[in-house]
Amino acid sequence: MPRMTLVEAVNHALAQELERDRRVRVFGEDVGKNGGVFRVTDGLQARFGEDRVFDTPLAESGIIGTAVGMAVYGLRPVAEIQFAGFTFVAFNQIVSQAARLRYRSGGLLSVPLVIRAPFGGGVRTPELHSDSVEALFMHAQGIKVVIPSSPYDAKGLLHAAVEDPDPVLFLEHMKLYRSFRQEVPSERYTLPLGQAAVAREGDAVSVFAYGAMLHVALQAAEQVAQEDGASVEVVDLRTISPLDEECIAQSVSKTGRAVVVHEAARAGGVGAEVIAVINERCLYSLLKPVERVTNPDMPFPLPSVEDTFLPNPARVAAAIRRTLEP
Amino acid sequence: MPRMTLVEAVNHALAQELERDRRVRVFGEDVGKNGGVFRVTDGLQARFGEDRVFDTPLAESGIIGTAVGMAVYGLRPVAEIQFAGFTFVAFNQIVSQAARLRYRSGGLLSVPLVIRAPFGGGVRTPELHSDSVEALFMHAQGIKVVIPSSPYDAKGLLHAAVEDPDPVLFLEHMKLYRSFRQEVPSERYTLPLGQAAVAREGDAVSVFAYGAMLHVALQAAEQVAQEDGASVEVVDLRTISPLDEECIAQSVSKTGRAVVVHEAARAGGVGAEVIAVINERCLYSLLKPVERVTNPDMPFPLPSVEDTFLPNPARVAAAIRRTLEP
Amino acid sequence: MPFPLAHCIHQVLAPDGKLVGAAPDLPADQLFAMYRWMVYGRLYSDRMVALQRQGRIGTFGPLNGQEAASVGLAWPLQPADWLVGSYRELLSYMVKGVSPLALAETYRGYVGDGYALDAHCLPYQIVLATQVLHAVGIAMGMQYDGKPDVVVGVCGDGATSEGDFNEALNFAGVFKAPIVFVVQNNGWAISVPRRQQTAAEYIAHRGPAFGMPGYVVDGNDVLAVYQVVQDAVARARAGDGPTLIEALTYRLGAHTTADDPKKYRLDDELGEWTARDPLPRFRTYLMNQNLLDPTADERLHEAIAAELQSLVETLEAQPPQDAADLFDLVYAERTPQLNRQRADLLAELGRE
Amino acid sequence: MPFPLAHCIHQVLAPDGKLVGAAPDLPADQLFAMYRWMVYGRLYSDRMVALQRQGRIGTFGPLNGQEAASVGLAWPLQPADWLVGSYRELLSYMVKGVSPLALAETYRGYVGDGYALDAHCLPYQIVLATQVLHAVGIAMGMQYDGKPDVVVGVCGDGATSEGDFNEALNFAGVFKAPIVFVVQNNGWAISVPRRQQTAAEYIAHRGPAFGMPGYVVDGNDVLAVYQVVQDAVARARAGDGPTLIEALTYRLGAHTTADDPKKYRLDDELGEWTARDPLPRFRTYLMNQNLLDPTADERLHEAIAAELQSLVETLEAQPPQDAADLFDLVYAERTPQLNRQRADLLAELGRE
Ligand SMILES: Cc1ncc(C[n+]2csc(CCOP(=O)(O)OP(=O)(O)O)c2C)c(N)n1
Ligand SMILES: Cc1ncc(C[n+]2csc(CCOP(=O)(O)OP(=O)(O)O)c2C)c(N)n1
Ligand SMILES: [Mg+2]
Ligand SMILES: [Mg+2]
Repeated sequence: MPRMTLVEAVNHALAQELERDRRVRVFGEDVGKNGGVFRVTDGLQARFGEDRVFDTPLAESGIIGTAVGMAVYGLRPVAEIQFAGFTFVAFNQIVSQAARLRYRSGGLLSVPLVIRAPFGGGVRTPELHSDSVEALFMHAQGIKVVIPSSPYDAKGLLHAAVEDPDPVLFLEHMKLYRSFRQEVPSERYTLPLGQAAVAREGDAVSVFAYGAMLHVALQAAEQVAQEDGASVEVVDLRTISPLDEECIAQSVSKTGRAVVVHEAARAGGVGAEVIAVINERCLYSLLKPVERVTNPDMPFPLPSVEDTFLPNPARVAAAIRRTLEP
Repeated sequence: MPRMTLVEAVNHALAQELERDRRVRVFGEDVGKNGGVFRVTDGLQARFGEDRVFDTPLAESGIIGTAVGMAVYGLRPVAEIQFAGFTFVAFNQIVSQAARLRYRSGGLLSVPLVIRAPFGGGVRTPELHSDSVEALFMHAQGIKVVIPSSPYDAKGLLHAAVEDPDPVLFLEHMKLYRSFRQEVPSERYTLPLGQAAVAREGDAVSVFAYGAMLHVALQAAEQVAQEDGASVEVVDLRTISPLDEECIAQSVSKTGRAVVVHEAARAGGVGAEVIAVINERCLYSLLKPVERVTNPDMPFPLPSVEDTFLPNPARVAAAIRRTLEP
Repeated sequence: MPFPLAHCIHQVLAPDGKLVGAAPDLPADQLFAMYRWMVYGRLYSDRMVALQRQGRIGTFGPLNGQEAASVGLAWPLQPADWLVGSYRELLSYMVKGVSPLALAETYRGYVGDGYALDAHCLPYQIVLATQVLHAVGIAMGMQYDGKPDVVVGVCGDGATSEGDFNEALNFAGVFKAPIVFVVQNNGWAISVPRRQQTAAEYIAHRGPAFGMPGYVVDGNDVLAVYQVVQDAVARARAGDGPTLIEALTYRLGAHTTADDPKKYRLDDELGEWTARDPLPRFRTYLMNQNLLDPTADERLHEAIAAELQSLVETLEAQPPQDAADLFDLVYAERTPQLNRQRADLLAELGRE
Repeated sequence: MPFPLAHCIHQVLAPDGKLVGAAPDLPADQLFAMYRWMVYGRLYSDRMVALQRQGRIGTFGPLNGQEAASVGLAWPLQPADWLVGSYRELLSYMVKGVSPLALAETYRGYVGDGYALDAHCLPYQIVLATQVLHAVGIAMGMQYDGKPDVVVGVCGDGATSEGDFNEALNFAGVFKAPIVFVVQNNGWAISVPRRQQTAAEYIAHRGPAFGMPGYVVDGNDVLAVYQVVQDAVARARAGDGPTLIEALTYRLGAHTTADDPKKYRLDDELGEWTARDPLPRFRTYLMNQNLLDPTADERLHEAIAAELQSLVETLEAQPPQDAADLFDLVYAERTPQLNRQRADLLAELGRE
């Protein structure tokens, strides 16, 4: 099996979708000849032509608005927004238009659109490039939000996203683009949207994370396991909307303790919803307050102090230990 | 003391601000001669002139973007977005620009901007007019979110919002615009942003609500009090961001039971954050899962079935009773 | 500029119905059908306003005064073509094939049961100007499929101030998409007059600025609108790219049933435009051409009134919208969350 | 159209430095100061790129090739005027009075400690085109205060495709705001060439379409840019409203240090534009006018290099950004949440 980075896995999946289905078109700013500012779409235009893979004018609302039209018409657009923070320029087109057209048309129209966008900290981008936006789109209804934490998941989830009849926001963590390789099948396979995955089994405490934070959580889990002998479960949420409530509830019912990790600000973040799910589904199993390890309630930190603010293994380990206190 | 509707209270507050401070300018779509589609700005242009109160071209990003410029320049813009759902067209200007300029400028610039927008269900508007958007702006950082539930609060909070050095999203519930009158002092007074208010004292269960839902919660509380003899506390959150965590924690520490009511969809809503606050601050006092009474995870309901979906006193009462079960 | 703006305002019929340009080559039955739709639009709108007054439907935006523009812009379209507009385009939607009953249902607050799909329209848009981008996307889809089909994308004068309108023009220009943009410039965006909407003399100037021709047409002249849109549609079909057309018209009624134009509009202006009402203008023309006489006109009005009466009866005889259905409109498949929330609601309604 | 587009591309100096138009009436010391800033911009940019290569600062977008446009557009501005632009306007910002050190600090990832305020600039913008609306708002503020001040709002050719750019033009036109829009058309938006950005021949055509004059100027000719901006500034100051100016220039370097233009750009084009480099052009002119000689030029380069050396030393001698400070930048007063979160962080860092 080939070993791929996340960039390669996404590139590979896009190529397979373009090959498999004439209706698939990949477009956005700089995705053509340049192959994307992270090279995610490298080589695709040369291989599939300018009709299938093309650059648009520099206008995010225009990208999503025309993509909605193409999707309604019967195509399977895969649009790139160059950085997730720029989805805000297209917020109305995503939240009120793409996500709602099924509802607005009484169920007859659908918008099978995938919006890909890089996000995430740890790579010292200029301001506004690293922001986590997933919680905003979790609160919007009619769109799914997917965040892979590995090349293998990225490929399987992206294939599923393209196949999905509803709009999917597919967020790719920049830190993970090239940080490691993994065996990824060349064949097309799908991983179901809406399902979390237990990344590490344990029975003393559940840690919920996604994207690059999954790896931070795993490191913290390993550390606590080694140093304290505690058995830590780590759950990769993978799909942020709709959340896999069943998996969350099962894990916490077993462990009775939980930590949620994300890079986004705390107030109104995904962590809050995970806590609400725990509250609703297994409060009586909960032995200690759920810990949130997140950015403070402020914009994404400036590059020079990113490392101080981003959740790191030590901070997550400390939170795990707090939940383990008697 | 004059008795005012919420519309009159807001109109009165705007007039006083215009009178008091030359830097205040009121603008938006149809706020001039027409006096706003809800007559909130009625008479202000005639009284203060077209320089102070004026119509803009039909472009929400333009309204907020130019307002940011005016605020930086030293004015105190009060911009109206005709319906809160249309803030999405200006999402980038609100969330990445207005809310962040203090941060981006190292604290030297500020954006004393008030964005007023009507929202809320129960008045059978066309689609996309009634949506609750507060949770999205709660997750954004650097902007405050205020929702008054009464004419008295509306005036005091609006004066405070105009005075505030940071951007404030001031959401006015359409159902409350003319639903009741209240004695409102003619003099200018401010109510502090960031503080919730106990609207009804009780010690058996805490109900958290805001806007029109405050009144639904109060009715439900009365009903449960009368029928079950339970002492229900109702808290008006008033400011959604930053939440008054202290007040939430105090109330639940006392009652041990809680219900949150809002019109917005459940996933990632304000209810989730309230639950997270309870989890963090007083989990050990909590005797039963916090109940969320909200819209299902779908767009705001069509007018013909609004009544079926909007939280009503019976539904809130049922939730209160579930928390009171032993 | 490569595309000069046609400086004159294209006109075929003077306000008094006299021919002042070359009439399009349309057979009598089509001319009559055009007229029938214009009358239908007027009576439909009046009926809806009356229903709203009685609390039988929700807020409604009258169409009166814009019938010529709406009928003229929809007329050149074939079934496979698409038409995308706002709440003010109900009449052009009907001409394109959308059921008047289905449109009325949306004003009763029902799910708009796919009303627009067969006719190749999108649900009429509420968030101004956003639909014009969807229209461009559809046109890009047709182009990709190598189809000779076209899209007409419509919005109001106010909507042209939105970023999306301009992004749409720009995308269409860059991709040479087979689309015709029609701006229904009815002089007002609620209470804001056209001159406060933009400092340009004509909105059509935006065409050349984005690399496409721009035309101004008398929007109360159904034949003129038909001609200029028909030409633009032909160009788009031939692969010659997009066109922007500004139709000068007037909203004779209120913005919506919730609006009171007396707050902002002078009677003079209304009087002026009433004199340019598209209906009498076209009626006089048809009568001058012996294609219509007062008796036939009366019969037409009666027939439409009867049609509308039965439409309203059907509308009101319908069972109420089932709230449970809404849970199936969020995603293709209900999420576990929606399943649970649906079950809760049904239980509460005693319908488990 | 009321405002015809100036069809010719305004030019004062030919690429070889020969005078082909009427030179502006600027004293020798000002001409020399312009040249000094152009050299400063080039050397500053080169130094920053070098620092980035060594990992000493973050991603940087070189300014090379656009020095004439940047200096020319900033030159007409008075201290009370505002200048608002993107990451590509560092040089015009410096001309306007922003400290080169403060700008460099932002590339080290520090809080941009109010660098822009004294000079009346906004923090350089990252979200393309959004700043142009802020610029219009500032101009509307000046107008409201009855001040004779003006704003110059700058963005790139790519940014003109954003809705915000068009909304900004439209607002400025409607309110007759005292603003001059300058589009630095450097031919590319990262890898997307100008012709794929819009189908219009010139972006300046957008001016008349929004009710203001539009001009095209040779952006590598500092005197021509100065003149056309100066004229527009004078009009704005006099209350005659906004102007759109398109400066034709070229980005000689990569989009940023993270970009490789070889992926998308032909060497030919780069060669052509290198021949039009604004620096030698102006240098030749000054030498022809006996305002500069090779020795003075060499001394100038050395002086600037020394200045930059000490700037870098100061930059790197600074204490690291204190994370705790960031908590005070969200609101005027820390919220209780931020207080708690700050205390937690300090405790964790052992700094209680
Ligand atoms: C994005 C957005 N902003 C504001 C509104 C509220 N609104 C509804 S209609 C209208 C005026 C529209 O004017 P115009 O585009 O000229 O269309 P007309 O109603 O005249 O046909 C406004 C401001 C809206 N629906 N969408
Ligand atoms: C809204 C937005 N979309 C995308 C980007 C990413 N991006 C940064 S620079 C750039 C190209 C800008 O081109 P142009 O406006 O011509 O300016 P130039 O860099 O050539 O000076 C892009 C796409 C961004 N910063 N903001
Ligand atoms: Mg209009
Ligand atoms: Mg450029």
